[in-house]
Amino acid sequence: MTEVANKYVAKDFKSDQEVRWCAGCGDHAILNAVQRAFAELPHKKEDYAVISGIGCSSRFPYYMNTYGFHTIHGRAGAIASGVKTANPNLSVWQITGDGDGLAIGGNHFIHEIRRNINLNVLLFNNEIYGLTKGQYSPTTKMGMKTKTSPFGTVERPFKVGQLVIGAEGTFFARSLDTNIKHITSTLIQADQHKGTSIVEILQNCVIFSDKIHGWITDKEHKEDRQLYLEHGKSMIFGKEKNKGIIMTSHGLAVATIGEDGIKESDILVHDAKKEDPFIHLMLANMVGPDFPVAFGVIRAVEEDAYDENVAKQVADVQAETKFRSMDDILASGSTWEV
Amino acid sequence: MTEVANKYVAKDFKSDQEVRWCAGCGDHAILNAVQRAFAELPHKKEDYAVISGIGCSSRFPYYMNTYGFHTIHGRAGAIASGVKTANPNLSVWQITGDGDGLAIGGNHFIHEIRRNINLNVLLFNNEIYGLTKGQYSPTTKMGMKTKTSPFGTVERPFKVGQLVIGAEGTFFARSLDTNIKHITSTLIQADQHKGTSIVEILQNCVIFSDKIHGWITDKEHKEDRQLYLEHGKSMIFGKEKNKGIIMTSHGLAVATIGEDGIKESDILVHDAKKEDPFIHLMLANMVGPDFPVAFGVIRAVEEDAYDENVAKQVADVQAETKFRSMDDILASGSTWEV
Amino acid sequence: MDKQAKVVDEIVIRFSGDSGDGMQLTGTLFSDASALFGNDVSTFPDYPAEIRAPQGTVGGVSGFQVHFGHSEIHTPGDYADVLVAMNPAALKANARWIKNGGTVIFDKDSVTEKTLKKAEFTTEDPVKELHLDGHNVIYAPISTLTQEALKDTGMDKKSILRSKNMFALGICYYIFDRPLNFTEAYFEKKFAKKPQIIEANKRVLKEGFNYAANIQALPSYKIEPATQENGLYRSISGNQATAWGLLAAAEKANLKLFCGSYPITPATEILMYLSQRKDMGAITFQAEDEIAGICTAIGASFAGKFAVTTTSGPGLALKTEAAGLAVITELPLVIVDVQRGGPSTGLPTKTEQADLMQALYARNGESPLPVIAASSPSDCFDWAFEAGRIALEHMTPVILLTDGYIANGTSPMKIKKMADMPTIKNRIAKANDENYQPYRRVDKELLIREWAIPGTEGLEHRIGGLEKMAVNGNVSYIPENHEVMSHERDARVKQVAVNIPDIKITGDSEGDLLVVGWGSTKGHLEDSVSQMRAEGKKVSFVNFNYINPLPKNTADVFKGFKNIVVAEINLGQFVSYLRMQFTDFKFHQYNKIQGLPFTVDELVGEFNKIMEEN
Amino acid sequence: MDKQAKVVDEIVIRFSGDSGDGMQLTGTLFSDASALFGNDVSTFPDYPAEIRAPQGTVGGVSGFQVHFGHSEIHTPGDYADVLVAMNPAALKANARWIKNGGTVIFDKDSVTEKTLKKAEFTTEDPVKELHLDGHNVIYAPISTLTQEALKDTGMDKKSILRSKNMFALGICYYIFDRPLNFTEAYFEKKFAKKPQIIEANKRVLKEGFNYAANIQALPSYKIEPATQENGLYRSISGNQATAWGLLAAAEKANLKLFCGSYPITPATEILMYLSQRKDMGAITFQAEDEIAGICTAIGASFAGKFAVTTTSGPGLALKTEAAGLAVITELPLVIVDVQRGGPSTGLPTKTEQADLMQALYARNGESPLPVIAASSPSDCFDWAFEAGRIALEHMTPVILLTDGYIANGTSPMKIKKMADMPTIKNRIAKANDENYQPYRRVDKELLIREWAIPGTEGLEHRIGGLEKMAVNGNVSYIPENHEVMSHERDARVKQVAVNIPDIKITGDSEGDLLVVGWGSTKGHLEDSVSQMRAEGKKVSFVNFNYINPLPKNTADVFKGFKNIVVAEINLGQFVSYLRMQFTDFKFHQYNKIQGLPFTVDELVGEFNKIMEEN
Ligand SMILES: Cc1ncc(C[n+]2csc(CCOP(=O)(O)OP(=O)(O)O)c2C)c(N)n1
Ligand SMILES: Cc1ncc(C[n+]2csc(CCOP(=O)(O)OP(=O)(O)O)c2C)c(N)n1
Ligand code: SF4
Ligand code: SF4
Ligand SMILES: [Mg+2]
Ligand SMILES: [Mg+2]
Repeated sequence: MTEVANKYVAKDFKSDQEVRWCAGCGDHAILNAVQRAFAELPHKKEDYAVISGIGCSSRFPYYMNTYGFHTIHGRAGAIASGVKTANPNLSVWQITGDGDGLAIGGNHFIHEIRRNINLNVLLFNNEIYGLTKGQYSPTTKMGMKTKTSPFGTVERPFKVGQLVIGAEGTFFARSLDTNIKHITSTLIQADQHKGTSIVEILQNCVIFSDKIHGWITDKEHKEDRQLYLEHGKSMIFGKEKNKGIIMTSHGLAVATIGEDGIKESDILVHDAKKEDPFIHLMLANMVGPDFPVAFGVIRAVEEDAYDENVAKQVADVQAETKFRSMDDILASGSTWEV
Repeated sequence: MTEVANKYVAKDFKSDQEVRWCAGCGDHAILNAVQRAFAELPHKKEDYAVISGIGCSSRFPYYMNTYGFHTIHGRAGAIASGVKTANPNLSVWQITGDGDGLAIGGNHFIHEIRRNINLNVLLFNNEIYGLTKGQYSPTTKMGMKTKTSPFGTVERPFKVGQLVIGAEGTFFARSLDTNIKHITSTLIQADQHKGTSIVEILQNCVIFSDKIHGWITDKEHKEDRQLYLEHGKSMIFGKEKNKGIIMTSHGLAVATIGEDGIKESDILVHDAKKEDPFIHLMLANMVGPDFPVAFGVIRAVEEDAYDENVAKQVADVQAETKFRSMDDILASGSTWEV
Repeated sequence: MDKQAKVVDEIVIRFSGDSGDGMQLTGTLFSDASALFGNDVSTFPDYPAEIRAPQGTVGGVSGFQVHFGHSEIHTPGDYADVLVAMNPAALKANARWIKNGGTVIFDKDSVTEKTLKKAEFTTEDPVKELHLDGHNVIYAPISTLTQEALKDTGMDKKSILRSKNMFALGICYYIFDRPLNFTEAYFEKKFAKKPQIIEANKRVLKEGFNYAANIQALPSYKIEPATQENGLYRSISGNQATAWGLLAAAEKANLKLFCGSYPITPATEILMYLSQRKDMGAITFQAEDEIAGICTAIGASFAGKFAVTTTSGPGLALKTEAAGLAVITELPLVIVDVQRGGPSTGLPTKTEQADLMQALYARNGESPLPVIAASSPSDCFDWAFEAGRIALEHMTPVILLTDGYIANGTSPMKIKKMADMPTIKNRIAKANDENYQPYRRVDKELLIREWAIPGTEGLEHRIGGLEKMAVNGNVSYIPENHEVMSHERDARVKQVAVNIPDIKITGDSEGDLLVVGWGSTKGHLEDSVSQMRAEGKKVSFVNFNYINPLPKNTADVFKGFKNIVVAEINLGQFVSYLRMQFTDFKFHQYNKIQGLPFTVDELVGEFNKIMEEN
Repeated sequence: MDKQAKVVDEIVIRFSGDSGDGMQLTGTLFSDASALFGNDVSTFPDYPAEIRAPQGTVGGVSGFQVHFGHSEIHTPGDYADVLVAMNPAALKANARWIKNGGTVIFDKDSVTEKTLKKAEFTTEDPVKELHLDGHNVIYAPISTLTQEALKDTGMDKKSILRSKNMFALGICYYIFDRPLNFTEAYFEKKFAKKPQIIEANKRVLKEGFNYAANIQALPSYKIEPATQENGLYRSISGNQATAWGLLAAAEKANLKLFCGSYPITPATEILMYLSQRKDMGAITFQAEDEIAGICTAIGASFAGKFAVTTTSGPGLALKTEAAGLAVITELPLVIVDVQRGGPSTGLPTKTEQADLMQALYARNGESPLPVIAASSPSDCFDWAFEAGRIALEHMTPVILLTDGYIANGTSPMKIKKMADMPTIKNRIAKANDENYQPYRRVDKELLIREWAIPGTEGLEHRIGGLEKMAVNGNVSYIPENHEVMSHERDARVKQVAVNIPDIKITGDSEGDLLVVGWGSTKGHLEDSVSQMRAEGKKVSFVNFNYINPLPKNTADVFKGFKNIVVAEINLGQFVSYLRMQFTDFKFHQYNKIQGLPFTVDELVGEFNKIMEEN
C-alpha cells in the first residue's frame, strides 16, 4: 500500500450525513475511534474503502468521509474480499455485526479468514439483531429471552475468537465500545497486520440488549475484570495491578502477585506471534467469574496474504509469458488459414 | 430414539440402484462400512434418514435402502437439521464432501455444530471437487495445480478438526477409506454421541486427486504414520508399537518407548471427554513428517443436543398452558362481541 | 359530558411525533378502543427505518394512522380529519396529509428554538409557515399539563414526559367520545408489577380527556358501532393473522407446524408470533440465514411436519434455489413473502407489490408453483390457511404474498371456530403399503404423489433434486421422461384451479370499466369503485387473491367490459402476467411506486380519465 | 489410395463407446482434423452425469457427434451418417440416431456374453436385435487388431486396449479422406515426454486407416474445404469463446478482468479458461459459493475492474439478491448463465433454455437489467464481448445466457484482430472533479452515472442497497424520489436499445410464417427454414440475441407475417415474454424439453403443420 505521512485529523473522516444511531448506542464511540485511527494511519484518504453489510452497525460507511459501500446483509466479507483482491493498494475496512458477520455472513467470514486476505474486520458484538428490533443472534447467551425466543434460547453461542482460530485466523483482537483510546490503538495494530485482522468490539445496544457486557464494563470492578494484553508484556491486571495469568498443569489460572509465593516473573508474558493457536485460544476464551476478559491483540501471526499472493502469481506469469494481448491468445494453439 | 435389538445384516441396507462411482474410488468402501454400521446399530430401518448435498460422495443416499434425500449443493446440513429437529426420533446421517460441506455448505456446517444438533455427519475429504471434475476445494493443499489453479492454488486450506472445534464442536473423529472396520466402529461411536458428530473420512479420488493421502496410507509405513486413538488408552503406535505421544513444554512430541528414558507410563492417555478443546486441537492437527496422523474419536464431549432442548421446551410449555387449540388462541386477549 | 355529539360516518386520525414519543402505542390503543367499541377499523403505521432516527428531525417522525367508522372500513384513509402532532417536525412531516378543514392538535410546549431548528423551520410559527392556519388548530400545552399532573408523584422529569402521549390520547378520547375503561384495563395488565406507572398513565389520560372537555374547543364527534356481522371480534395485524392462519392450517391437517426462518423487516413478526406458540406444538427454527430457513423447513416437510418459511423480498431471492428442490420433490411447504420496497435493500420499511414476478418465475428451469396473495390484515388469516391447504392437499410448495402495508396494519377480525373451518386432507402414505412408489400419482386428476414419512415402516425410498423417473422415482436421464415430468409439474399447478372458487365481481358483470387489482390494494380499489358507482359510473371491480393458477372464470369476467385497468403498487407486473395469459384483451395499467398505498382520490381521478379517453 | 472418392456436401459422424473409451477425445481429434482441413464443423458431446458411469451399460455410454461439410454448418446434425460403436451398449444407446441407410462401424470383438448382458440384450446378435441389419454395418475386429498392432511393444493389455479408439479414428480418416498429419502432430505435442505412447498411437491410427483401405468395405467420401470467408481460423468451444470474449472486452476497455465464480456444470470451463489467463492480468477468485462469486465480483467492480461471474441455473438462483445490489448501485458486471436442464439439480449435463424468466425477473422489487443470449459456440466470443460492452458503457449488470449445448460444443471461429474490434468506452470519473456526484447522469440520454473508483483523489462517496436520492446519492425515503429512481432504472435498461442494431430477417420480410428463436437454437431453426424455403415455402426466420431490451424494429419485423411461431427448448418462456410486450400479434409456439437440441426434421414437420392449419 502506498504510505503517506500523516496529515489528517479525525474530522476529515466525518461525512456530511447525520448519524442516526440511538443516543447512548456504543456505535457512536466506535465511529469516533475509527475516525481517529484513520487520521493516524499512513494511508491516503482516497485509499480507504469501508464496506459493510446490513444492521445498525453496518450503517457505518455513510458516516465516514471515505469510499464506502453499504452492501447487503451478510455479504460484506465477500464484497470486501473482492475489493481488496482487485486492488491490494486500498486499505479495506469491513464493518459487520454479530448477525451480519456470524449468522448470514458466517461462510464468508470463515473463508476470508482462511484465505488471509489483507482486510481489517470490525465485528460489533452486541449479542443481538439490533436493526430488526431484538432477535437473538449467534452470540446471544443460551437461555436469553428475546423477541423470537420468548421462552429463552436453546442455542449455544459462538465464541468469536474460537471461531476465528478454527478458521485458521492469523489475527484476533478484542476491544470495548467504552474505551475509545483502546479501540484506536487496536485498529492501528490491525492495519499493520498482513492478512485478515478480526477485531471483536464488545458493543452495547441500549435498546435491545442493554448492559449485556455489564459484568465486564461495571465501573466498580472493571480493572479486575478486564485484562489488557500487549505483545511482550506480562499479563497483569487488577485495581492494584497485582493479579496476573499463570500457566498451570490444568491450563490458565489467575494468581495474585505476592500470594502463594507468586512472583511477577511467574506471570505469563504475552506472545501474540506464536504460531500455535493453543494459548491464544485459552486467552480468547477466558470469561468471568473466574477470569478477567482479555482485550487487545490476542493473536497476530505473520503469514502470506491472499491478495498479495494473487498479485504475485499474476506478475510472475506475466514476466514469463510471450503473450502480450488477446491477439496472441486467439492465434495460439492449432489454427488454420482459409 | 426408539431402540431395537439388532436384527439386520449389511445387505438389508443395500438399495436396488447400481453404484456409479469410479472403480477404485474410496466411496465404495465407505458405503460398505456405513451399511455394516447400520446393521449393528439399534435403530429400526425405517428410522434412518440419509441426507446429502451434491457431489460424488453425495450420491450416497441412492445406494442406501433407507429413507434418503439427495438435496442441493451445500444444504445437506440445513436440511438434516430440519429433519432432526422436526423428529428427534430419527437417526439422521448427513453425507457431504469437502466442497459440499466446507465450501458452499460452510455456514450450515458451523451452525449445526454450534447448535449441537444430534446428527451424524460424514465428511468425505478427498481434497478436490470430484463431480465437477477436479477443481480445488477448501481442503486442497496450498500450491496444488488443479483445473482452476493451473499455476497452483494460493489459498490456505481449512483443517477440518480445527474448524469443528472453532465452531464449538462436541464430537470430532477421523477415519480412512481403506479401513472399513475402523470406519464402522467410528460410526457406531458417532451414533452414540449426543450432538453433532463430525466424522472426517480421508477418501481417495482415483481420478482427480489420486494418492492425495498417500503419505498416510502408504502400505510400507502406515503403522508409523497412523495413530489410532481410543478414549482411556495410551497414544501408542508404530510398527513395533513402541512409539507414543508425549506432552512437552512446547506441546506434543513423538517419543520412542525405551529411548531417552521414556517409559510406557510417560505416553499420554487419550481423554476424548475433556471439555477443554486444547489437546484435542493439538491431536487433530498432528501431521507428517514429524507426527503420525490421528484417527478415531478425538473429541466426544457430553452436552445438551439442540433438538432435545427444542422438544423439551415445547413439552414444558404445553404442560403449563391452558390453551389447547387455535380456538383458545383466537379468543385470547382483547376481544369484543358484536 | 353534556355536549352535543356530532354523528359522523367515519374518521381518519393520525398520531405523529418523534420516534421516541410512543406514537405507535398511542395509535394502537386508540384503534383497539375503537374496535372494542364496535367500530370497524383500519390502521397504518409509518415509521423511519432507523431504530431511533435523530430526535426532532423530520426524518425521525413516526406516524400511526387510524381509520374507523360505523360501516365497513377498507383502508387506513387517504387524508386525516385529525392530526395529532407532538412537535414541529411532526407537524411539518404530516402537513400535507391533513384534510381541508381538518383539526390539528399540536403540543404548543414543543415549540422551542432548538426544535424549530431541527425541523428546519425558518420562522417562529410553524403553523403559519406551513399554511395550516386555516385549519382548526388546537394549541394544547401538552408537556406542561402532563408535568403538572404528575408533579407530586416523585417521578423525574424524563419519566414524566414519557407519558405525554397519554395526554394526547385523552384529548382524542374526549373528541371521539371513546370510553376510557379499555385503555385503563390495558395499563393494569401491562404494568401489573408497577402500580405507580399504572396510576401515572391513568392520571395523564384522564387529564387529557378533562382538558379537552374543559376547553370545549371543538365539538365531539360520535360514531356508532359498525354494522358488522354478529360474532366475536378481535383486532389483528397482518403478520399476526398470517402466523395464526398457518397454525390453524396445521391444526386442521392434524399436523404440527415447523417454521424455519431468518428475521427480516417487515416479516419478522410472523416468526415472533409463531415462536410464542409452543403451546400449539409449533417449532420455530431461527436459522443462520434465509437459505437455512427454507432448507430446515424442507427437511421438516420431508420429516412430516407442516413446514413454512417466512421472509421478505431479499430473503425470497436467497430461497429460490431451494424452492426449486421443493418443486421437483413435490413436498408441501408454504413460503410467505411480506413484500417491501425494492430493488435490493430498497425501502425496507415501506410497502410495495413488486415481488410478483419473483414469486412466479425466480427459479432455475421450468419450476412452477402456486402463488396466492392476501388483501387485508385480517384476511391474511384466511389466505395463510388457504396456502397451507393447497400445499398439503396438492403436495407442492406455495408462495403467499402479503406486504408491509397489510402486515403492519391492523383490522378487526371476526373470530372463526376451528370446527367451522374445512378439514385439510393430507396425503400421508400408509405403512407397508406395497403399492407405494415415490412418484405414483394417487390422484390422477390432481397428479398428486404420496407423502411417505421417515419412521414409517416399509416405505423407505429416496428423493432428490435430479430428474426422476415417472412413477418409480429413480434417477432418470431419459429425454422423453424429462418432457413427461416437466409437463406433469406444469399440469399439477394448473390443476390447483380445480379446487378454487370462481372470482367474484364487485358491481355489475358488464360495464365500461373493470378495475383489476391483486392483494393488498383491494381496500383502496374497492372504495374508489364504490365512489364512482355512487356517481352512476358503470365501473366494477375484481380483486385477485389466486395468482397462479388464476380462477377458471377469469376470461369470462373480463369479457363483460369495454375497458380493463390493472392497478398495482409496482411498474406493472400483474398486468404483464395477464397479458401473457389473455391475449384477447387489452389491459390499461395504473402504477404507483412510492412505498405508499394508493389513495382513493388518485384512483378515482385516474379511472375517470381512462373512461373519458377510451 | 487410388479409390474413387464420392463427393458429398456434409456428413454427420457419431463416436460412441463406454465412458472410459475416450470417445470425447476421438471426436475432438476428428473434428479438429476436419476443421484444420478447412471444413466447417459443429460438434455435440453427450455424456453421462457420473464421472464414470458403470462400464458396459447403456447409461454409461459417452457420445460425441461431429457434423462437417463444405458449406456453412449450423448444427451438429440430427441423425448420423456414420455411427462408430465401441461396444453393444453404445450400439443400443445410439441405434435410433442412425440415418436410414447409414453406416455402422462396430467393434465386433466387444460382443461377449458379459457385454451383452450388461447392455441388456436378450439375443446374441445385437445388430439384428436392434433391427440394424438393413444398414451398412462394418464389423471391425478393432480390439484384436489393436492388440496385434502393439503386441511387440511390451505394453500390457490394458494399456494397449486404451488405444483402440485410435483404430476407430483411423478407419474414419480413411473413409472421409482426412490427412493423418494433424493428429500425429497432436500426439507428438501431447506426449512429448512419452515417445512410446506417441509411437503406439500413431501406429494404431495408421493400422485403422490401413484396415479400412484394405477391406475397401465402403466408398471413401470426399468433402471439399468449406467456402468460408478468408482468414485465420481456430476451433473453439462455447465456454472457451465466452472466456476469451470477456477477456477481449477487458482489453478493449483498457481494464483488467476479475472473475469471481464457483464451479458448476456446464459453466466451470469458463472459470478454468480464465484462470489460465494470468498472462492477460486476469484475476480469478474461486469463491466459497455462488453468492461469494458474485459478491467478490461486485467488490472488484466497485474497485474498478471489469468484473464477471459465471454459473449455471442453480447458481444464478443464488446470485439474484446480489444482482439486485448491482442494479441499484449501477455497477458494471457481467453474469454468465450457462443454462442446463432443470428444475433444481434437474439434468445437469443436458441442455435447456429454461432460465430466461429467471434471468429477466428473478430479483426482488423492480430490478431491471439487460439480458442477451449467444447462438453458437464461436459466437459466444462476440456475445460475451457485447455483454461487456453494455455493462461498461451503460454502467449496469448484464446477464449473458448460453447453454450446455453451445458451451460444450465446438465450431470454427474466424479469428478477429483486436484492432478491428470496437473500443469500449468506460465511464470512469476523473480525480478531483468538483462536479462529481454519485448519481449525476453524465449522459442524459443513456442515464449513466460515473464510475468513481476507490483510490481516486477527491471522489470519496458512499453507495449501497438502500434507495438513493437522485443526483446526490444520499439515502432517501422520499416517496416521489423512489418513483423517479424506479423509472430511471427502467429507462436506463430500455435505453440500451439506442446502441444495438436492428434485428435481421433470414429470408423475405413478408410471408406466411415467421420462425422466431433466441439463443442456441439458431442453427437448427435456420436449417429448417432454409430447407422449407428450398421447397418454395414462404417462411422466414429471426433469431434474437438481444432479449432485454429487444431490438427497436422487432414489431416492424413481426408485421410482415401471417403467422409467427416461437420455438424454444423449454415450455414457452420467450413466447410469454413476447406476448406481454407485443399485444397486437398472435404467437404460436413450439416447445421441446428433453435435455436435447431440436432436430431439423421435427422442426420442418412442426412448421409445415402450423402453415397448413392456419
Ligand atoms: C437478506 C436479508 N436478510 C435479513 C435482513 C434483515 N436484517 C437486517 S440487519 C439484521 C441483523 C442485524 O444484526 P447485527 O448484524 O448483529 O447488527 P446490529 O443491528 O446488531 O448492529 C437482519 C436480520 C436483510 N436486510 N437482508
Ligand atoms: C448451487 C450449485 N453450485 C455448484 C454446483 C456444482 N457442484 C456439484 S458437486 C460440486 C463439488 C463437489 O465437491 P465435494 O463436495 O468435495 O464432493 P466430491 O465430488 O469430491 O465427492 C460442485 C461445485 C451445484 N451442483 N450446485
Ligand atoms: S437499536 Fe441498539 S444497536 Fe441499533 S442503534 Fe439503537 S442502540 Fe445501537
Ligand atoms: S471422480 Fe473421484 S470422487 Fe468421484 S467417483 Fe470418481 S474417484 Fe470417486
Ligand atoms: Mg448485533
Ligand atoms: Mg471432494
